[in-house]
Amino acid sequence: MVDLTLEIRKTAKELLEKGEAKVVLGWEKGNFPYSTTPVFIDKPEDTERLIWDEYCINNLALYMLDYKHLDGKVGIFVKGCDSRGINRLVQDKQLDREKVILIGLSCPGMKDEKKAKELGPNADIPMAQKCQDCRYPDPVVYDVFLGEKQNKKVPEKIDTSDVEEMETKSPDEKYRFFTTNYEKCLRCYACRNVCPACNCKECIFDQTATGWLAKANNVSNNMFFALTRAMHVGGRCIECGECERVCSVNIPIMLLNKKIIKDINFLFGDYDAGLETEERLPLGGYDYTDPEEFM
Amino acid sequence: MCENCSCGNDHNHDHDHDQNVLIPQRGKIINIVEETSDTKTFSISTIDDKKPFDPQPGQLGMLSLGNVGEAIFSVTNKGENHIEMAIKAVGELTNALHEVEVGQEVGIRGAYGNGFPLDFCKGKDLLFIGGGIGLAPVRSLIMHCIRNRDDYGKLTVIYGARSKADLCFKEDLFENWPKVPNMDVFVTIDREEEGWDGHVGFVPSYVEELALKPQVTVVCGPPIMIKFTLPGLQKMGYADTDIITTLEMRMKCGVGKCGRCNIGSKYVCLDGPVFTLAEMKDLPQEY
Amino acid sequence: MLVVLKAKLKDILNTLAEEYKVLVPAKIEDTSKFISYKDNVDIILDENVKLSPKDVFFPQTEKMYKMKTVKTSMELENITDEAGKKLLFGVRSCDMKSLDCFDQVFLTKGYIDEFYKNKRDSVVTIALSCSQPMQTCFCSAMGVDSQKAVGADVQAYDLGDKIGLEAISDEGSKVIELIKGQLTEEGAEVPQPGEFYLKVDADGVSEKLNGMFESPIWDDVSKKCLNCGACTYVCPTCHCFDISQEVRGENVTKYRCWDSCMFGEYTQMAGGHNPRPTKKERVRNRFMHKLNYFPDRYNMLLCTGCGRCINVCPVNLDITSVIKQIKEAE
Amino acid sequence: MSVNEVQQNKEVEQNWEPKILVFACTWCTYAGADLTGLSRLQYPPNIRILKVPCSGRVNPQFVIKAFQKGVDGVLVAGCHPGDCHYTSGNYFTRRRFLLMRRLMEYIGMEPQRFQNRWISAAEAPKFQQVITEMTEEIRTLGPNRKLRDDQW
Repeated sequence: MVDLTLEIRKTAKELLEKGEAKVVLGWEKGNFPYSTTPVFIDKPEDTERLIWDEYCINNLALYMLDYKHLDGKVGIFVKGCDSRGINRLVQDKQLDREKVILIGLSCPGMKDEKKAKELGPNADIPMAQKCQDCRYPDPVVYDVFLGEKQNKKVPEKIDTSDVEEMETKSPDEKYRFFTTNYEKCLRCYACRNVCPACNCKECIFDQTATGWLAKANNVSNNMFFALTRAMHVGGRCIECGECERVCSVNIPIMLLNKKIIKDINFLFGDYDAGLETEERLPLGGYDYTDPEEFM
Repeated sequence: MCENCSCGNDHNHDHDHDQNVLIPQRGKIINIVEETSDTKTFSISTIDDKKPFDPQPGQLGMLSLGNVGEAIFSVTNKGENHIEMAIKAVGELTNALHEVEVGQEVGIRGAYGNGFPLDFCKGKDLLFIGGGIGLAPVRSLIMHCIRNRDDYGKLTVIYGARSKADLCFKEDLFENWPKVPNMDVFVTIDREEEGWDGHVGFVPSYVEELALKPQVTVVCGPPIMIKFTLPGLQKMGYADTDIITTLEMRMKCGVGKCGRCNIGSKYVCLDGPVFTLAEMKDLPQEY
Repeated sequence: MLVVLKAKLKDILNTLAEEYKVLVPAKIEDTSKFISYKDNVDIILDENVKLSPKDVFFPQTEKMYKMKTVKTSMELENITDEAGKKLLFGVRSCDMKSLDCFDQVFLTKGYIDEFYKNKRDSVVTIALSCSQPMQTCFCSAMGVDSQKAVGADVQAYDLGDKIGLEAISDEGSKVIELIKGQLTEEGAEVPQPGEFYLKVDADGVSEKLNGMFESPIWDDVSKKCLNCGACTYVCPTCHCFDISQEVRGENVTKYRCWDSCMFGEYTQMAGGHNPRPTKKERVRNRFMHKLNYFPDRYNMLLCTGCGRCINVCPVNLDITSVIKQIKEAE
Repeated sequence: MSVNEVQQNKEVEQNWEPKILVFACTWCTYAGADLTGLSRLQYPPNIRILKVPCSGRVNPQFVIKAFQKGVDGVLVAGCHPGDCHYTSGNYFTRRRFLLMRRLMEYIGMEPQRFQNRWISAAEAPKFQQVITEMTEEIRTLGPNRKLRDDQW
């Protein structure tokens, strides 16, 4: 991996010193060799905290929601997935593109923190699942670019072989699979809160008075949560895999998201969310020629 | 320490240790008084016409409607066989409560919280300042003082609301309390209004206008009223230890377990809701 | 010391299962937690479980009582807990300490939480010492002895290929009595625990926090927080709950369920006011509660150094870093 | 569960009749259902109709909630494409439920339990036919337990 840490610090420092950005979002080293944590730098001297290594896995885009009303610009380091997250927020009119300075970084694929914990410091740590599935390691939008683009050859279409395998099972097998997984769900909402596609001001799952979702944790309520969430991010999911990565009980959440992506591609034409900012979302529009199954 | 049992509580209490504290008693609403357009006073007794519990002035009770929910309210008064709660319709449960009629069965549990410091108040002149529904907790103490009239000095009530129609406990304010010996009642409304010949103005300025001598004062009302009343009182020389108020937080259990009503290390349901200004100054400003 | 080969552990558990409902730490469905012992469960002894045993005493969703509401009437019906003694095998010192915290909350200060008490009284605990801390562990910094748990009925020691057992309470003696025939007496020394990876110095952190409610560190600490509830739900000491009801026509079931101080709705009042409106106030309350408010109220920290929150936090908001930051703050 | 309750549940099972929730757009399908009645066309009494202003009003969570609360099947029905009272509501419906139907099937819900149809105000025989068919399909499948919140 090309060491861009020094360049990152320099760029951030310049942005802050010149007053072009009020704050710069990046990653700093965590307490373990295999951990990093998002960092928010607003003083030039603090830019020394910034790093770039194979564990800078967090998608930073969602933090832009916290800076919606900031008087000034925000500098943010973006990998491929972060940049798609930014596009998504701009597309949803949650973010003014003019107010962010995107510093692009080509992502070699980040390592799996969970595996690193299990295997120990000397092991050969595999790439995180979300990065193995990644099709856009280079940022799709940026203002400044550091390092060199990889222009890595990536699959043209999302790999949905696991979804297809699931589809072949019997209804009861499928139901058993998903319910055993969602029986574990703690409903901590980490998957929702980390998602750059989830940007509702008030989430349906928090409106307890409406009674849509009771706080009681049982498999029926958990499935309500899972399916409703999957539908709500349908067409918005940028496949960054953050939801699955942060799940504290390892639920394969992407199996639901990828199913919807696969069907959108099949039904309404290929669509990768977060590549541009003007087009209508698949579920925010329609076509007279859409498949007709309701006759 | 509690003398009734080995529960380790700081003060005596009358709860029954065989009874699960989180399960309510079966109670019923025996009377409803419409105070204002959005506030009603409910009288509640147990299903066999007993007083659900014997609250000290300022203590709280948890009231529930079976299929809607449960919430905590201050007890505004108690009678031989009932307790009273004045409830403003603001949320799901309170709106539902405003729909019910006399005879409705409810869940009731309590009494929770510390209540007003009666020993401290004994023998002293007392000033009560209330705004809007904020008179509800104060009323429990006023009624206590009236019932035990000889134990307390002069009683003064300063009460205000947005308009005439928003005044709670009108019968007390205009009929009952003025007849109590050695008791003054001052009522004000925010804006001039036809048919009102009383004082017009906000509570904080009325307090300063009246310029009563420093005494033990109980203040309850909307945060904005409290915010502007306190500096006035301090200016007039009222001591922080003499100014008493009640705080409110969201509560679920009422007995210091569920966690959400903490202000610093104090639980409002257990260590409150009554705090003196001196005590509040030691708490984080997070309420 | 009475010892048993780890390879023969299941024999002992089988014996105990005749008397108790035995719960063991096990791998299940790509996570790990305490589950009912059966011959085929995948018991884990080399590390702590990912989900703490708190749900044994304080289930995530717990039915409290039922009501029948017909027109204006409302009848109450109690729900009885399942009968029978439970035995919790292999609880680590950190999780035993968390029960100590729970006891403070649920059993003191004037009110006893009967739901908790019933469960607590029906559980016998066999604590298990740790030979090698996990990377995220820092229990010793929180005053927890990884080799000797507080409040256990039996203390078990990890002796490599064997487990040593020592009765602590009367209940514990009964447990040992049941399995005595399967144990052998051996001279065994309790091994020294391995080094902790995380170096944490929490001395004086509670006192230091007394004047730090308004400190700027809370802005800094909270920025990356997503306000999800992962840390609170895996935490063995977090005990906040909500009370709600499920309505089915006339039948109402009142239940309580875990709640998290990280959620905005947690302190949201009916009138609209929220004393902790943003993540800054919520994060501050969480750490203040753990490190200052709880010690102030119950004279013990509300963190046992189990490291679970460090493990699950999506953004690596690390309590040990927060402690460090507090100590370094002016 | 007490013996009594088990007994009761068995009886419920024996006398079980499919329960189907129909989300009907007020302009077309609801009027169509009305016409079905007026025309004395018989259909099984197993449906409950919930009138919505437009089939586009039906959110995914409406459907899941219905299954949670114990229905055996859900039908979302509205105006034919091109006939929407609000011009385009049903085009959105079509996209949404093309996806959702696949998702429901994917998690193990039998496809017969969640259906979508266009039924106009004039199509009384179609309404009769759709309801009859769907009821029979679900009767064959038996009571639905999937997604049901029955732990209370």
